[in-house]
Amino acid sequence: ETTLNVASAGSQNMVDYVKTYLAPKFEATHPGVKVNVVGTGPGDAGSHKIMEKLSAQNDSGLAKWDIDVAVVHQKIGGEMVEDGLLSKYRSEVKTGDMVSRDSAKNALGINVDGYVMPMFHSQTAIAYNSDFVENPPTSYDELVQWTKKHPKAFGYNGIKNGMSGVSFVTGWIYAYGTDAERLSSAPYDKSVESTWNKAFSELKEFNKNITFTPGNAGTLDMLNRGEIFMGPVWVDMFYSWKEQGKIPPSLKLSLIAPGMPGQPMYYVAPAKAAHPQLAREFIELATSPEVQANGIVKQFNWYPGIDANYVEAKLDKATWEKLFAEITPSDLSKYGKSFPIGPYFDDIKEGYERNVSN
Amino acid sequence: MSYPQTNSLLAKVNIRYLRPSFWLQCVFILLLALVLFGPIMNLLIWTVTESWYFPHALPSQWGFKYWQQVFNPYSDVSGSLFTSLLIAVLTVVVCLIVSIPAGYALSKRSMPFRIFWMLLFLIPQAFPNLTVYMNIARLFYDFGLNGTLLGVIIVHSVHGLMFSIWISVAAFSSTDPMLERASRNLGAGPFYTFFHIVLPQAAPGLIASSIFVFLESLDEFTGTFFVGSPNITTLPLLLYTASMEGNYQIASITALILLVPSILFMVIIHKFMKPEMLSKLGK
Amino acid sequence: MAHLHIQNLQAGYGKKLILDKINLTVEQGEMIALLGPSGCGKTTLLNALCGFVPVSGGEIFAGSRSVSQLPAEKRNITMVFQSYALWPHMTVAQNIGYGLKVQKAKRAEINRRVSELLSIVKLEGLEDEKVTALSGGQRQRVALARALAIRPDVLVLDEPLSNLDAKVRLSVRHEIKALQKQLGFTSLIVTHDQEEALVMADRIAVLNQGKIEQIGTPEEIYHHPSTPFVADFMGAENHIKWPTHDDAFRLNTSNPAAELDLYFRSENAVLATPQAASKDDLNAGLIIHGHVEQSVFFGNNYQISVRCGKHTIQADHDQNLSENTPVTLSVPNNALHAFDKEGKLVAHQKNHAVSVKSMRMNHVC
Amino acid sequence: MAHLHIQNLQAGYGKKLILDKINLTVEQGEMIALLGPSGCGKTTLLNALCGFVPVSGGEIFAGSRSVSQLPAEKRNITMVFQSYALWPHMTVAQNIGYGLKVQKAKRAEINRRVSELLSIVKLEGLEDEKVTALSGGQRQRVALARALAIRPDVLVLDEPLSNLDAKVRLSVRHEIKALQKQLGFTSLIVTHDQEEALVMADRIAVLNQGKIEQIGTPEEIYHHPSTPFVADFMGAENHIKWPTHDDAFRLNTSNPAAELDLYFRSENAVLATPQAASKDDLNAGLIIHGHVEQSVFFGNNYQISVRCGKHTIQADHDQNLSENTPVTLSVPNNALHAFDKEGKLVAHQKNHAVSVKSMRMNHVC
Amino acid sequence: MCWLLEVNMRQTTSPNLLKHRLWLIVPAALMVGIFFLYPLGFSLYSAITLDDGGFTLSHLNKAFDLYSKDILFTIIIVLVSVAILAVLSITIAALITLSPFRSLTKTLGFLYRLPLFIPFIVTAQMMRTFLAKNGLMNNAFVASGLLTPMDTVSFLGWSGIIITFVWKQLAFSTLLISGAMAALDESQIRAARNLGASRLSILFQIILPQITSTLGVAMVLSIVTMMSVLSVPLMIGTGSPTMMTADMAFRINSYGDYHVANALGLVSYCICAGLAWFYLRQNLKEKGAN
Ligand SMILES: Nc1ncnc2c1ncn2[C@@H]1O[C@H](COP(=O)(O)OP(=O)(O)OP(=O)(O)O)[C@@H](O)[C@H]1O
Ligand SMILES: Nc1ncnc2c1ncn2[C@@H]1O[C@H](COP(=O)(O)OP(=O)(O)OP(=O)(O)O)[C@@H](O)[C@H]1O
Ligand SMILES: [Mg+2]
Ligand SMILES: [Mg+2]
Repeated sequence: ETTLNVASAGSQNMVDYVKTYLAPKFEATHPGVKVNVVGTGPGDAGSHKIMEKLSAQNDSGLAKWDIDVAVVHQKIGGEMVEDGLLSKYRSEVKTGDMVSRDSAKNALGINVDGYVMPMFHSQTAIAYNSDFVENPPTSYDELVQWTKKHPKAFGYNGIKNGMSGVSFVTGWIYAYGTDAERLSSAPYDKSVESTWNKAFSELKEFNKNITFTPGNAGTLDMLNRGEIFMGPVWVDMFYSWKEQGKIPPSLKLSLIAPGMPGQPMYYVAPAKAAHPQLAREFIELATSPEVQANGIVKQFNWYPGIDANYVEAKLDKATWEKLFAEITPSDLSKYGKSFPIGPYFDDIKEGYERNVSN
Repeated sequence: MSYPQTNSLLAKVNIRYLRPSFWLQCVFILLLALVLFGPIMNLLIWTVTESWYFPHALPSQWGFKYWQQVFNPYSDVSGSLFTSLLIAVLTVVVCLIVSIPAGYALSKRSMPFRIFWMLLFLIPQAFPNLTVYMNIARLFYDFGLNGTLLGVIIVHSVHGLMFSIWISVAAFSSTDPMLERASRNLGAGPFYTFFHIVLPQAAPGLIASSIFVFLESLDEFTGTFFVGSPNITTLPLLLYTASMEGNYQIASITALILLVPSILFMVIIHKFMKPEMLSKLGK
Repeated sequence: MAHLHIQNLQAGYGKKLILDKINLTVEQGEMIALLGPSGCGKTTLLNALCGFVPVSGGEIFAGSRSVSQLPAEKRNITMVFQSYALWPHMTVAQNIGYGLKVQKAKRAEINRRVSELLSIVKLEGLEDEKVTALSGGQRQRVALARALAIRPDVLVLDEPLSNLDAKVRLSVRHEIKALQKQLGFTSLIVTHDQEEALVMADRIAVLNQGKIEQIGTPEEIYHHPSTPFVADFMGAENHIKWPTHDDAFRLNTSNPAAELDLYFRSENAVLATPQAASKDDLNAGLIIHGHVEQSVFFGNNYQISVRCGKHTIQADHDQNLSENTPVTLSVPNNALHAFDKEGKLVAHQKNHAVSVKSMRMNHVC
Repeated sequence: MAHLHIQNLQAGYGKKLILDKINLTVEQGEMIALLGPSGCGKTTLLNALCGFVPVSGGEIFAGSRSVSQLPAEKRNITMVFQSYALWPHMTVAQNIGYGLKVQKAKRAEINRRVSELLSIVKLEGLEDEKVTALSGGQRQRVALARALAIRPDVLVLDEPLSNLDAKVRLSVRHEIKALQKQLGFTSLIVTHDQEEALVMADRIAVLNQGKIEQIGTPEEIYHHPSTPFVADFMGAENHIKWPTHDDAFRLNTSNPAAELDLYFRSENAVLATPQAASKDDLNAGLIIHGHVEQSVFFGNNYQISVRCGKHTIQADHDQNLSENTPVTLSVPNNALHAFDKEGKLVAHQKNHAVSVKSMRMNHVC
Repeated sequence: MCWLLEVNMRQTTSPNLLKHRLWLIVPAALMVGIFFLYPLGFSLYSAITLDDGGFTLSHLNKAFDLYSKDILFTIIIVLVSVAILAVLSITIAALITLSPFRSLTKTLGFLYRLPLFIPFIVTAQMMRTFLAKNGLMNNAFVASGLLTPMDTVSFLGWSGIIITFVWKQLAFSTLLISGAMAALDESQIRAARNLGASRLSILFQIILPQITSTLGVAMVLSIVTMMSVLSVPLMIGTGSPTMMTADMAFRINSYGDYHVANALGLVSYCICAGLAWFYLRQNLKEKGAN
């Protein structure tokens, strides 16, 4: 019996999805193959572990590595490509050309074309409790005003406790520093950073009126428990929690101007996977329109990883609409940004550490 | 001369229990109980919660939905529980084997560089190992230890060594050297003396150290991932993901499952330990 | 079975030297008692013999074998510890049988021996008790039994009887002595009971501040102490610094001006009341006049404290005397231990004190 | 200062009852000695008094205050522990001064008292030593000084002198007694040294298996033991079951057929050698013919073991006798403790044994 | 490398090795040496070198520059936790040893061990929902009328971290400390009570001085454990300042910057080793005096 090892970063839902939805499907079509799924923990940390494990194997010169397929965050995906840990497989899978998003080619400024297939796309947005907030802010400016009126009712998790906070801060820089388009494309210019001082000092001011939450899930949790009424969350996580009844139906989403970043999760195949062929077949299955439609969209309300047109065709209208019930497609296309390229991203985080939290 | 008769049992009981210190201590214990039980209650509630949101003081929906999720056929809970236990027990064994001699030697004042040794064994715990595990993993790939039970046990043992050595040093230091003398005097060699006299004296401390090593091992996640996965899956791996991500139900249920062997471990210790040894362990 | 020979032994704790140039030979089958004040180094000496205190100089021979550098378990010198050093995790029987178990004796043999010893030390029925549940005296007996169990060649005992009651002490004392005679083990016993030392030991060594002051048979030590310390320690607790410049004292001596330290026992001080007063005994070396200060019942006699000037003298008497009775004390010459200023023995006579005592009786009746 | 009254006291460990219906009153300023074999419950009794062993029945009164339900620290009954129980982390001075520190005495006052006590127990100069560096006897003296420091109302001492050497023991014994008289504290002392009990105590209580067998003044206990146990325990170690059906024994009694247990002391057995043989003493209650088995030097006399049939009798004698010398022993009527089968005293005479002894002397000289 | 040094020592000082029973330590030392120190060497190396291998202190500088506040915060949190821990566990152990009420001490003896077997991550997770503003604790207070919903405060943040650390480590340190207390000779306590000492002064003057070394072990081990836990600051802590472990994780996960992370690790080890050294020296002094 062959074992296909799949390592998945990200939330428990994702691990469960791979484990209980994808794996049985794959095993059904591949008799004699067992899919072994390992969850490595949520957030960048989970992805990082996968990368470190692979580079350890790379460094010790192993001929065959013990991970065949991995699910990683965008940023780490880029780094793995840079480090030569991945195989360029997209052209070898049938679903390879169904990908249309830019994020499949460019991960924070690194060219990952061919190395990755998005599993789904995720987006940060502001969640609010509609019972208490009637007119949610539609832009960062309005949000700042709102927090002045409702001190401590907005909460986010800083930048060290999860990506939703980082996204919020990135959005802040997009709004008050440099616009998203400039930061999301090469070439990198070190001097740009120096123009953000005002943005950071305003953020520091802003931080006085808000509540800090413990992590991505912490924000949702505090929203759920009525401790805050508004906060940045990952859309996919938001929907999963809502689906499971872990947050009240009164929580709604709003994507504010000038926009907040989002990112995909990538399916990647390590360069020296023990079962490269099976790995490709697995990814092929995972990115097939059927699976994307029934698994990603229908089950979890996540934005599909492949081109929406392929997926929409496989779904009834109601299900498809549900995906855009709170954030309209137009909002999404207007305000759904990508993360800045690596060096700018680091500048933002380090600037925050230096100027805001220190 | 006549003496007041206060022989009635009731009177005695009253004298004892009317003292303010009794009530003071009762209150302290009650408070402690609340502090200790509160979070545990919280954990228990979460295991049977289906949804719980503001402004409900208690879950708005109770149920066993998440139990089914934990015990679904794809997540091999019992298997990984067994692996976790096996690893924990073997880790305890390894730690005891290396730390008993070391602890004994270090308990002697005459040991050269005693402080140096003690600090050495502190390192695996004191140096945040996040950054080290990558190098360990690389080393283990070289040794072919990755993905093996042995590799995981080694990582856990190194990690637990601090507890086992430091506590056994304390345990051995508190044994009475006269008892050792008496045994040597009757013709027993150092080894015989060690096993028949010193070790039983230090046993309570050693058992305490095993408990901590056991727990460390059950708690360990990062090392297991780097060295063990994907071949070796332990329960904390599951727990870690769920917990970090705010999936309270799954985390609580997993925690509850993890508590079962821990409590069993405690019960076994109770059973096989002589009572006066346990009294040293502290009641 | 071997004799024990200690040569120029030096030992101590750290840099603190406790024992200095100890020379002592215990013949095969002999029992020597070590007597000495508390803290003089008796326990330290035994520890050095057993290998628990490092020897910093000199040699120890058991037979012809030098053992001073051997590890404790190879020395074959068994000790009864002053603090018992029983193993709290074992029962009484396990404690006693341990030495045999070490020797890999058969279980039945161990059991037999253990119950034999339990009956010797009168602890029958307690074999399955934990030693922590025993009384002080019971513990001491267990410690004794444990050391006796392996029939050691050289046995050293550190105050083995100090916590036993009179009755058991007599029988255990007797038992040790009998065993020692029977098995002929060489042994060294530390005791602070003078009677115990006299009865049990073939010879007595008196230790003072880490040095041996005198070695000799019980009779020698008792009757012919060679230093003031030994005299005092062996019960000659009455001490007079001569000359006293006091008319109440009279000393028959060839050189009345010499400065002397006089020691004598209360039992040798013959006490005469005015009623019973006779002419002064010619034998008497020292004659003292005084008044009864206190009279204490001692069982077979009374101990009378006699006040003479600034001295208080103890004397034994067969009757209770009321306070302030005027009395005359006379100490025969041969019961008087006189030392010069350097602590050297002066004019000592070889007659045994016992005969002196019987003479005293003549006066009394 | 208060008297101590123990009423129907019952105490034990867990379900094991050690003390049963103890009744004892220690008058104010009185010192009572508790004598009893090892394991009879002496320490347990003291522990019950101090509040360390729960009282399961009966009452303890210090003065008119019932203390049996008070916590230990409120009882004001201070104890000198058998195992010293010194605090190893403190120096000698700190150990001794602790009780005063607890009472919030001034530092200077504490220092003064500590040095006073150090000189009493002869430990001057050791105040800054850790107690772990002391010898056994030194530790015991520290323990004693610690208990004396706070001038307790009731002092209980658990074998306070057992580890001291003869010399120090005498002086500490004397010191305790003097202090007790001076300060007038009520005290209870456990000892297994009969002489100590006789000398120190105003009254003696003999304990056997958790029960008090006899209470009385030293003279009463010594001369008139009321049970075979007390007779035996107080040194009448020669025991003969009458009738012996042996011609070597002769008993002058009105009823020679009665079954009796006879006890007498070695010091009361008058020993006559054939040379010195005179006609049988009329006073003699018991006459025994036998042979010398062993003769042991005892300091002021020899203890002779005499073999008569299946009995071995101990007798004191002033001379050493060689083995197998035929001898005649006679025990005066008034030194013979005779008990019937129920352990009841029979035909006891009130003369003091001491006078008997002086009679013996007549024979000798 | 340390373990090399150690092997060296074995060759050059073999009589010493036998005499002082150094060989008894060798297996443990080798284990730590090969399986931790050696890989750690790479980490330490990266803390003080540039990517191209040149020596530098810039990583350490950066660590202090960016995270000095967090380092201080970590030290304070750990010291405060350990102080509370010491007080609480001594109180519990003392009650168990000294309380005259057997039934109470039995209950207490059972109670305090409850958290012993609950892993850190579970504790953190429990506390996150328990201590929150509308968590079970505040809800219970509100329900029982002790607080109004307006007065509730969230303990997430520094206080929550301390509470969680204390809650989790309490069983551990109490177990060690009450064990040491139980091992003391009963008659020593009796002797003190006998002289009229109250239970409190017995605790401070008789018991505590004799268990300082155990107390020290318990506290050092607790400090080290707290310093190395990641889940608690991540789940209970909110934003800044935060514990050093969180910074390290952030440094790696977010920047892939092992240099500064390792520099922080070095700082963290130095803090632990400093505290441990303080204890060990104290301990050695004490023993030397005996
Ligand atoms: N472990 C030790 N460290 C330092 N000094 C010690 C140690 N043990 C004993 N001493 C000192 O050595 C001296 C001799 O002690 P030792 O125990 O040999 O006396 P001892 O003759 O047995 O007295 P005792 O009759 O009271 O038992 C004493 O002054 C004591 O203070
Ligand atoms: N902690 C205990 N638990 C159970 N039994 C005990 C305990 N301590 C003593 N005993 C038992 O109680 C009885 C009386 O003991 P105790 O210590 O009072 O004797 P003692 O008269 O002081 O003897 P000694 O003269 O030998 O000190 C003994 O039989 C002993 O075995
Ligand atoms: Mg001694
Ligand atoms: Mg006793």
